[in-house]
Amino acid sequence: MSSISILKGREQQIYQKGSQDFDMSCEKKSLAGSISQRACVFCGSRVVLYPIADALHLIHGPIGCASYTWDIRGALSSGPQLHRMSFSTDLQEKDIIFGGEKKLASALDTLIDTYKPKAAFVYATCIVGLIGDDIDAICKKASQEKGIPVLPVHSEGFKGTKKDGYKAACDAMANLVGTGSVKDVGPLSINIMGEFNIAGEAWIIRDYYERMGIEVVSVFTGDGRVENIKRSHGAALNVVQCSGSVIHLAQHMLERYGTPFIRVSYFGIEDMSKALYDVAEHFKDTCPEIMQRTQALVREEVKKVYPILKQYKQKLKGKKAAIYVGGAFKAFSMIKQLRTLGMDVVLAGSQTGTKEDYQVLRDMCDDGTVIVDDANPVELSKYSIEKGVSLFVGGVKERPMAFKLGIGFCDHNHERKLSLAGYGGMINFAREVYASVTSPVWQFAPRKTIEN
Amino acid sequence: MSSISILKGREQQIYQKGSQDFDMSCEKKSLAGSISQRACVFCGSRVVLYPIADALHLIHGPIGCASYTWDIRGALSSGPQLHRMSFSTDLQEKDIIFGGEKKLASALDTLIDTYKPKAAFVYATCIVGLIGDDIDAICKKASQEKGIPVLPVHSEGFKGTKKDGYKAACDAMANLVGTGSVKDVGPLSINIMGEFNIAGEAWIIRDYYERMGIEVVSVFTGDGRVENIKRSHGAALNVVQCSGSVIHLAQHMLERYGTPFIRVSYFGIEDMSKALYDVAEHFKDTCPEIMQRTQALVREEVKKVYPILKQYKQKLKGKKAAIYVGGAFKAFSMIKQLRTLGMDVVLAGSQTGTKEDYQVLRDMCDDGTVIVDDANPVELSKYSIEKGVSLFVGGVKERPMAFKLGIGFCDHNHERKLSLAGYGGMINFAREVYASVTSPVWQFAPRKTIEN
Amino acid sequence: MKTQEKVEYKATSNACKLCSPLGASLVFRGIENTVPLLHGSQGCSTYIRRYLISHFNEPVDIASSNFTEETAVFGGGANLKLAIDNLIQQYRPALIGIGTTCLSETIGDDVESIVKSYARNNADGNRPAIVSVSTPSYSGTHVDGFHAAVKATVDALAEKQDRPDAGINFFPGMLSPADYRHFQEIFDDFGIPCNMLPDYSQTLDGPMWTQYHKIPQGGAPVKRITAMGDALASIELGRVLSETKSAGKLLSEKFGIPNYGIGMPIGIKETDVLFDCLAASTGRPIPEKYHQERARLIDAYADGHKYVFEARAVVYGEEDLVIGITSFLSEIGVVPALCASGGKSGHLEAKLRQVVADFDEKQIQVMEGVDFVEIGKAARKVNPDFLIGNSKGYKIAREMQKPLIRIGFPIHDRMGGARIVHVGYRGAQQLFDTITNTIIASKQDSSAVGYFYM
Amino acid sequence: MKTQEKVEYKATSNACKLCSPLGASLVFRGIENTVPLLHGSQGCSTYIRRYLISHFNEPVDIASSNFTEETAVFGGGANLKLAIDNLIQQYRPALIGIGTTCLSETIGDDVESIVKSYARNNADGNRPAIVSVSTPSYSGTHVDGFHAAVKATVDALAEKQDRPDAGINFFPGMLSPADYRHFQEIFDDFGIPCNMLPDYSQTLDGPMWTQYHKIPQGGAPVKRITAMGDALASIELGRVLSETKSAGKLLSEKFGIPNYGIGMPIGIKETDVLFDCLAASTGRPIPEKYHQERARLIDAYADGHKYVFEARAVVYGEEDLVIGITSFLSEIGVVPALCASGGKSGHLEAKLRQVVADFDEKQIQVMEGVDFVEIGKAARKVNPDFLIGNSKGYKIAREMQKPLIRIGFPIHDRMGGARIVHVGYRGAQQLFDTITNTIIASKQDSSAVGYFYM
Repeated sequence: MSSISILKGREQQIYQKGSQDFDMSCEKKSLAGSISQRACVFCGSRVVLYPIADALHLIHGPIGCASYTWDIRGALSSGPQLHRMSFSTDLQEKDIIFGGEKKLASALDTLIDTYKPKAAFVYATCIVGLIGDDIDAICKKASQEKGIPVLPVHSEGFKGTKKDGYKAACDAMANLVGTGSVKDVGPLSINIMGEFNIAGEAWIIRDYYERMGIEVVSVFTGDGRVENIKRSHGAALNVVQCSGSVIHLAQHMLERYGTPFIRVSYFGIEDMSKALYDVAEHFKDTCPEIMQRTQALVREEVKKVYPILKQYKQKLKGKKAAIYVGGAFKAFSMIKQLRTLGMDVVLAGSQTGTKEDYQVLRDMCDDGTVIVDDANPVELSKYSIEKGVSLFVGGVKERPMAFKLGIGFCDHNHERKLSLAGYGGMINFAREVYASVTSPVWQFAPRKTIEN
Repeated sequence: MSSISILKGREQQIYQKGSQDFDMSCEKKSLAGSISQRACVFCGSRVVLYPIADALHLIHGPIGCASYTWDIRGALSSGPQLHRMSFSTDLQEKDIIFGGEKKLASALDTLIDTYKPKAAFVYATCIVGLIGDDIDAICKKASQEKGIPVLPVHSEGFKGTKKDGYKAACDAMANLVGTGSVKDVGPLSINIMGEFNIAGEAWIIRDYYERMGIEVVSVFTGDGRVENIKRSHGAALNVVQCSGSVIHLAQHMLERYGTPFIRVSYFGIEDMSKALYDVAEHFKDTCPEIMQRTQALVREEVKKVYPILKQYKQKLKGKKAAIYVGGAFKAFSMIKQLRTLGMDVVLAGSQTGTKEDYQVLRDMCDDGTVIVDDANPVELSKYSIEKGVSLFVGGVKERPMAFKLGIGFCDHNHERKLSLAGYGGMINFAREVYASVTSPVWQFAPRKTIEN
Repeated sequence: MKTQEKVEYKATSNACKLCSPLGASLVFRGIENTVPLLHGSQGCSTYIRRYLISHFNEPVDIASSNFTEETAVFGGGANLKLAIDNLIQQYRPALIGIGTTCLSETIGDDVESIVKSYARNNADGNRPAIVSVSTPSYSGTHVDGFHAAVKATVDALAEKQDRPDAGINFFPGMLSPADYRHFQEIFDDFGIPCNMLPDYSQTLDGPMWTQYHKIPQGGAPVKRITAMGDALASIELGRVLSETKSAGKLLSEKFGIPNYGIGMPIGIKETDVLFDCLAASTGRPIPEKYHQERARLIDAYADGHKYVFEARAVVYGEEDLVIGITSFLSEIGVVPALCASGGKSGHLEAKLRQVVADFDEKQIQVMEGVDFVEIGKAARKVNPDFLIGNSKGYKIAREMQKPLIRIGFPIHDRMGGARIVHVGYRGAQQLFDTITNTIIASKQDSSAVGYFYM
Repeated sequence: MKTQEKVEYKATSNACKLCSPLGASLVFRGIENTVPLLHGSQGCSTYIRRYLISHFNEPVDIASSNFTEETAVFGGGANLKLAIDNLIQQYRPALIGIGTTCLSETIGDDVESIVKSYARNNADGNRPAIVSVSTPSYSGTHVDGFHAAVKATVDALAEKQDRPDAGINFFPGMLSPADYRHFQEIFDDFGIPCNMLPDYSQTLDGPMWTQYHKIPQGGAPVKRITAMGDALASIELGRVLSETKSAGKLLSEKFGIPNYGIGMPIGIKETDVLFDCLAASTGRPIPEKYHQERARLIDAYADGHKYVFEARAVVYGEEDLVIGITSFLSEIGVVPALCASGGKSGHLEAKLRQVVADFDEKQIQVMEGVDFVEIGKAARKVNPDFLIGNSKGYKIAREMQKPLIRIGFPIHDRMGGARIVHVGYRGAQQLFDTITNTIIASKQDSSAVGYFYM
């Protein structure tokens, strides 16, 4: 593997536990000319707001940004499907010269009349700022004319990283929060935040909390509805998953409405159970019996899944895995999940981890584990081969790399159609890992042939 | 085409109108070594009895005869689908030596218990006679034990031609006729004979007669039911299509029960209308208003189809056609049908025509038309090319020959899934002819390329 | 007593097999300038013609000696001779391939002597060769008729003539015209002459004509069959076949030609065996093109492996085809839950064990000598995701509302049965894509969500 | 007044097009040892990578110059140069293919001068060639980006060197890797060198690896592109393309090389044009193999013609693909009731008239520059039997409960999009079988009777 060199300027974003001092460089912009697996500001906003199913999502810019994001995510809605449409102002050369404002106003007008959404989000893409379109004014005017919230999302692709896109999305939502009536909201109430209802995961989580006797006011933004977001400030607690994406909104709500928040993860038995217990803990004074209910729930669910997981563990024990995900927080859960299956994580990384995230990661990992920030296919493949992994957990962009090298793969990104959260999701995860790691097709991989 | 010679011994089975004295040689067994399009005695019995949907059809012999006839015909049933199963005693070497009687008895026993048919037909195949199985005795015994008619069909393949198979089927049915109660049968009643309900044709014909106020007691054998056959001797008239196949039964019923019969065809507007008028004529004394009802019906139906046929005629006018069918009687109708579409029949023949049939054919045809009996692909292709036909009407065995030569084709045999009888059937026929004759694919036919 | 009889003599209901004269006719259709002739009643050849036509969509002329009642009483010799005379007059064939039927076998016609006596009385340099094979419908299935005809032809024609460059004898078994073309291409790429028997790649999948051809162009040339006695080696496809007295073994015994009895090359593993065998017997390297096809196929396996993993399949058809398909399914991770055949060699399970890893762990059910009613009952119990086999399984697939992937023979409810490539890396690629996409389509169409992004 | 505005400025809903940098990236991916680099923000390359990966199931590395806010203010020169440096360090490419984006175009970066200045300051024999092309997302579609990149590459690299045997320049347009492989095979069989650009037959449909390849093997060699200035002729596929200032025309103007602008060879008629063109430009006969493929295809057309006759189709996708498919559908008797594209050349209807007999009589509806909401509305009105196009039409097909035959790009809901052969007699054979069998399957499955004998 000597032929693979690490780019100058990226050495500090790669760390092998035990071998070096730990001072991870991260939260940097991707290096020009490296093949980052990251996306852009627009992408960040789009993923957060995407699952709001009764809102219109209009992308103001040339066609690409809309085309590439048309119904590619597994975020389900129990009702309206408007979020699965792809709307674009499809700016042309003359719009770049003369401005796209008229086009945007007219598009909004027609689309709102046609689809009758409960709100509209207008995404600014790269060139919108440059050509000087005043989308705030246009949105305001449309809002007044149509009588629904029309919210600008300042997601010009180049103005930061994906994280800035998260923030822009939170800013837009913050304009909705607090505008609805909270008179029916009880004291044992939460918002589920950072949960996008991929393959119906929010429904599963919501069901757990409801069985504990808790009212879920709003899910941000899985199976999202404008009305629920408007009244979400009535909830007593914000339960935040996917720390990066919605933390701004949670902080905003803490400051503005005094709503406290806790951070959780729903992946794996350990973290899922903790997510329930932490909420129970929060409400145990208001509702003394909640802890018992939670214990009963956890016991019941674990009892169902444990024997099945044991079977998979027998097949997977001792195999090595690599993890590369968007947010680092998810990586923590995944390491535990893979350990539940008897597997060792030998490579872990994220696109957007913070220094603290990487510290936690380091503490969790065994000696020898490689930790990477904002990696590229060359680096990921290099360490996967060196470490001899049988499984790579990542997103669509990592998939072909894994397959090329004869490595099993599990899609843990938002394009997946498989529910991985909650207790049942752990079974799905185990089954998915098992299906890929033990498939007989790998016997034909040239790397295997050479090894044998 | 000089390379194609006519087999010695077949010269008398080919006649070109106008060029020779007419003395068609026919009703001969096929010449050894010629590739006849004919089948065997078993085939004749099988096609006639096949559509009786609530009977068990057990083929006594090696597997082939059953395999090749498994659900290949378009005869529909409105209820039971038992006729679409393929049952065989599947005789093995040891059965040839020791006899197949036990196996037959046992198979009958099990099958009748399993499928609870209203009757069973046991078809003797080639070797059954040779190995000495007494199927009459076995059937009789099974009939007594099971309390349903179990009827032997003496259809040993080599013992004659397909026509002998028709007779064997009629003999078997004759044992059913007369065994049911006729007390509910009225005076304005008919049996439809020689109609196999291909693609639901019997339902269409039955509907016409019923609209005329006539009761249809039984259809032989389309959508056939044992119970209806049993009481069919109660009908006042037998209306016989497909002359060859059921004429023996019609004659038997005339002799035994005094039921008169008339011969009809349901193909094409002319013959279809005649089939209705002839029946009306028969009953006009019993029911004076029937003629008027029939006229109204015919007028209504013709009015519906005429404008559509006119459109097809515009596209097909002047094109030449060849016809080769099983029974000659069908050919008469088809010539008229094709004329309705503006087409000229330049080659006509049948597998089983009689001297009288060919006389009629000769009288119908234009000068120059070639008439053939029991022809083979070599002859059929020779004259198709010489005469420059755009359409060949025949059965599955003729289809590849037509297509190889770039000639359109219409399947008028019993494997078709398209209703061609009655007024609506005439539209289907026109559409089918149009689809094949005018398809743009023929532009690529090498014969076309050479001609151009 | 009675119960026992029932078990012993049950009827065959919706057979998963055809009769042996069909197999023999197919082989003779695959020899150049040859007419198949069935010695029996007219129906046999007409039924078989129609059955073959509906699969191949090509003219299939099969002559009949056209028995009558008198023939059955007095013997078929005269009819058979007349048939041969007429065929020669009308077709001028290089070879007439005669198959018997249950009828001629039962009356005890000695076709071989009849043919000999005919030859004696018609000594003439221009007379065609005549090959006869015993194919009574009551013995075995169409596959047995097929192999018997191959062996009889080789026995009658192959000679040791010390020709150089006689190439390799290749007995592909009953596969599609497209398979045969692919084999020819492989041999061409190896640069080694291939004596393939039969070869109906052109005769049953040919072009349109400007005039009717009494015998279609193409087929294994008689002189290449004659030259088989000089070949480097014989390769014979079919793991069950290799248990029989086959053409390859016959040549081995008669002329000492080494015989490789291998499986049908379906999927990577069994195709590797063929290529290794070709490399070994010719001493030549495997052409680069096939390395590339194989490599792309493996890449495709990786891309699609999760869609098919532990999908459950019902496989049915001729035994050797079932073995080949099962080997392929196992290597891609599909569980061949039920493997069934109307054939009854007694070797099916043992041979399946050779090609399936963890045979017992997978709880594979194997059924020999069964019909479609029995297959249907068993299929329901194994809860398959799809069925794979010929068109005749459509009824059970439809009842179970499971997709049927059509392969083999006959394909009577789709176009292009003759164009299916089952063998080689190319065939595996097509099968893999078809299976994967069938599973994806089922999932997509039955999903309430309806993604276009799987 | 307001109504008029609505008509003028409508939103695009579910676009039937992609942006031009995607097309350029695809072209650069089809040049040997080349890295595509998009000059813009990170999202462009990441979105495009993911979109391409989901179709090809192959790694698709596309670099980004990774704009920041400062870049937008001060210009992208420094970033671009840094990106080039980094790419050279990590990839050691023979060529870097730069495409612009809406961002870099809007701020007015002059990529050509930046590249020139970079080259001046980094004069070194081992430096890669750099080609840049203007591909703002707001101008045209992915097809325009594709053709622009081909032309820019040829413009930058092709030279007149008086090489003998320089072969034929071949610009296939946007087709599948399998199509490209088939073209290569045709040229090989003609025995004439083929300078195909792009050629992602291996780079986007390759084997598995023993270690990660930063740049996949394969692609059009740079020296073959350089040699284009000496070729016998250029052949350029696409009837709409032939209306533009294309690479073929450029070579004709620069070096006097005759250019054949023909249609995409889909179906017999358009494939015949390609073969005639190859025969004419090389002076060599059409290889026998293709005569045979063509003949078997015609035979198949005959066998299946009635199933497809006057079936009604909705065709959508890139304009030149739509024209090719429509030509094919017309020659088999299918009525292309609606032909739609997100592209907007202004030539679609005129070009369709060239390939469809009885265009007016068939009442064909042609739509340019439309999105899937508009296509869906129009499709319902023409009452089609099937749709044919990329995966993105699945939603409307599903709503209409009509089968979708997947071709072109992207195929995101089936495996093997890269393996579809659209072109040549072989491609037509596969399309014909697929269409015929789709129609038969619909009929069979919706029938109450359920025959297995169609």
